[in-house]
Amino acid sequence: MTWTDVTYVPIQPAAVLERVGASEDGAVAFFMGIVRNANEGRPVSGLEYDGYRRMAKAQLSAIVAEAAERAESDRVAAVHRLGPLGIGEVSVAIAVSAPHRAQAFEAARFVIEEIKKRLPVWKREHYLDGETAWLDGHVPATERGGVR
Amino acid sequence: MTWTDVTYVPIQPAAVLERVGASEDGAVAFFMGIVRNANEGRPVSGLEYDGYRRMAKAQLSAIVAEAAERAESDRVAAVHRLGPLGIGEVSVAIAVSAPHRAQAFEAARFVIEEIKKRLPVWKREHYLDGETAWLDGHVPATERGGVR
Amino acid sequence: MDVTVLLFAGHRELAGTPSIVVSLPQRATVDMLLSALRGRGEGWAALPRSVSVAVNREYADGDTVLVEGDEVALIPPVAGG
Amino acid sequence: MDVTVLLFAGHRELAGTPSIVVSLPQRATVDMLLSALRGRGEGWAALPRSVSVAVNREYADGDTVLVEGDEVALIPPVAGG
Repeated sequence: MTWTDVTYVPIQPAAVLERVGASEDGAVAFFMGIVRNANEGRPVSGLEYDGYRRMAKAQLSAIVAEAAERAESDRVAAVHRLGPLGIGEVSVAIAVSAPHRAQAFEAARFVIEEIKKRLPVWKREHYLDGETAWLDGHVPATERGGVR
Repeated sequence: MTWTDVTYVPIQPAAVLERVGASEDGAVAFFMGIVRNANEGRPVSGLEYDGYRRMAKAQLSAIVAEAAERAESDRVAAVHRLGPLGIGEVSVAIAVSAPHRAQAFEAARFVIEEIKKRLPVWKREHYLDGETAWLDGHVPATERGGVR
Repeated sequence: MDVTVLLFAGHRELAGTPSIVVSLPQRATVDMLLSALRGRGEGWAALPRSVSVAVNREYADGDTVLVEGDEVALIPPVAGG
Repeated sequence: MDVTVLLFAGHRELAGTPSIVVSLPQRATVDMLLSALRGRGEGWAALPRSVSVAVNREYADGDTVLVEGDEVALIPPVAGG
């Protein structure tokens, strides 16, 4: 069973890792993003993720479903944090288990790359000098909506 | 600081994950191998890792040092288990943190690939039918020893 | 017909509001909605020329036809992860 | 001179021992050691034609010259991970 969440609650990496694993799996790949103390050389005191939460949940579920198909494993879990975060806090965590390691690595990498491309969340950095800025991001590709 | 171990003690994934991380790091990649319930379709009840432990420790340290150089991060940890393992037990765990995700992913992948190529450990599978077999492995490349 | 428009991050700051209800003629498209929004002046006029849009939580083209009650979100370049 | 030979996994089962001390002429090479081992007969004769070797815990070529007290390990194809 895949699992996803977009949440204001701090992410517990070990709990995400425990969402995956099955007796036929030989490999677990895990990734997490953490808040750095600087961006492009500028000291950061913390940041804030704004998100279109309902859409982000739907997009994350879609990304994880695609990853599960590629990995031939439904043991894929991903969670993205929203709200204010301090240095060292976890912004995103992804876990995949699969029979073989290439599948697990590639699926975990796919999920983080797709999150960066299309999850509707935005990051405002707070700098040590008191300024803040919304970070430049990726323009999501528009899919043709089909029947509406 | 890099960290490595080759051990008969069960591996705690969360403890390995905690070996990495630094305030300049934005990404943590983690991999673990777990004992599957079957290999090439044959049901497995458990397995046993034999190892040339002193050399394996030296090789693992060398692999991790190379990974750290590639990742431009000394936050690389790796541990390999020896002895008898049951289904679902962790055979190997690798954690890397780095400023950027590509570095972390690639270093973690590098460590597991190199372990498979040259760590002097051997795996005997125990099958449900009572038979056992040493698994076919990789012939390690010989490095010219240089001055001896 | 009425559609709800949601704004996020920098867009929200430009517009000064997280959401607004806009009345449009029947069969109006996303692009027509964007023109109407820019026509409101002030911060709205400063919305980027090219802006991504989601209709009912799916990314949608500018020629997507809207219907009564649609939830239309202006999506600034995303920066998750 | 004497060197210690270590055996693992399938090699250990062939040889029936985890280690053995072998006496060799001065300046003997790894290949000479392997010939001497195969010459012991029984399981030893069944050691694979091509076998990887580590000398003092580093992989070494067949023409590596051994010295008194070296720890020589025969390394079956590795299967970690």
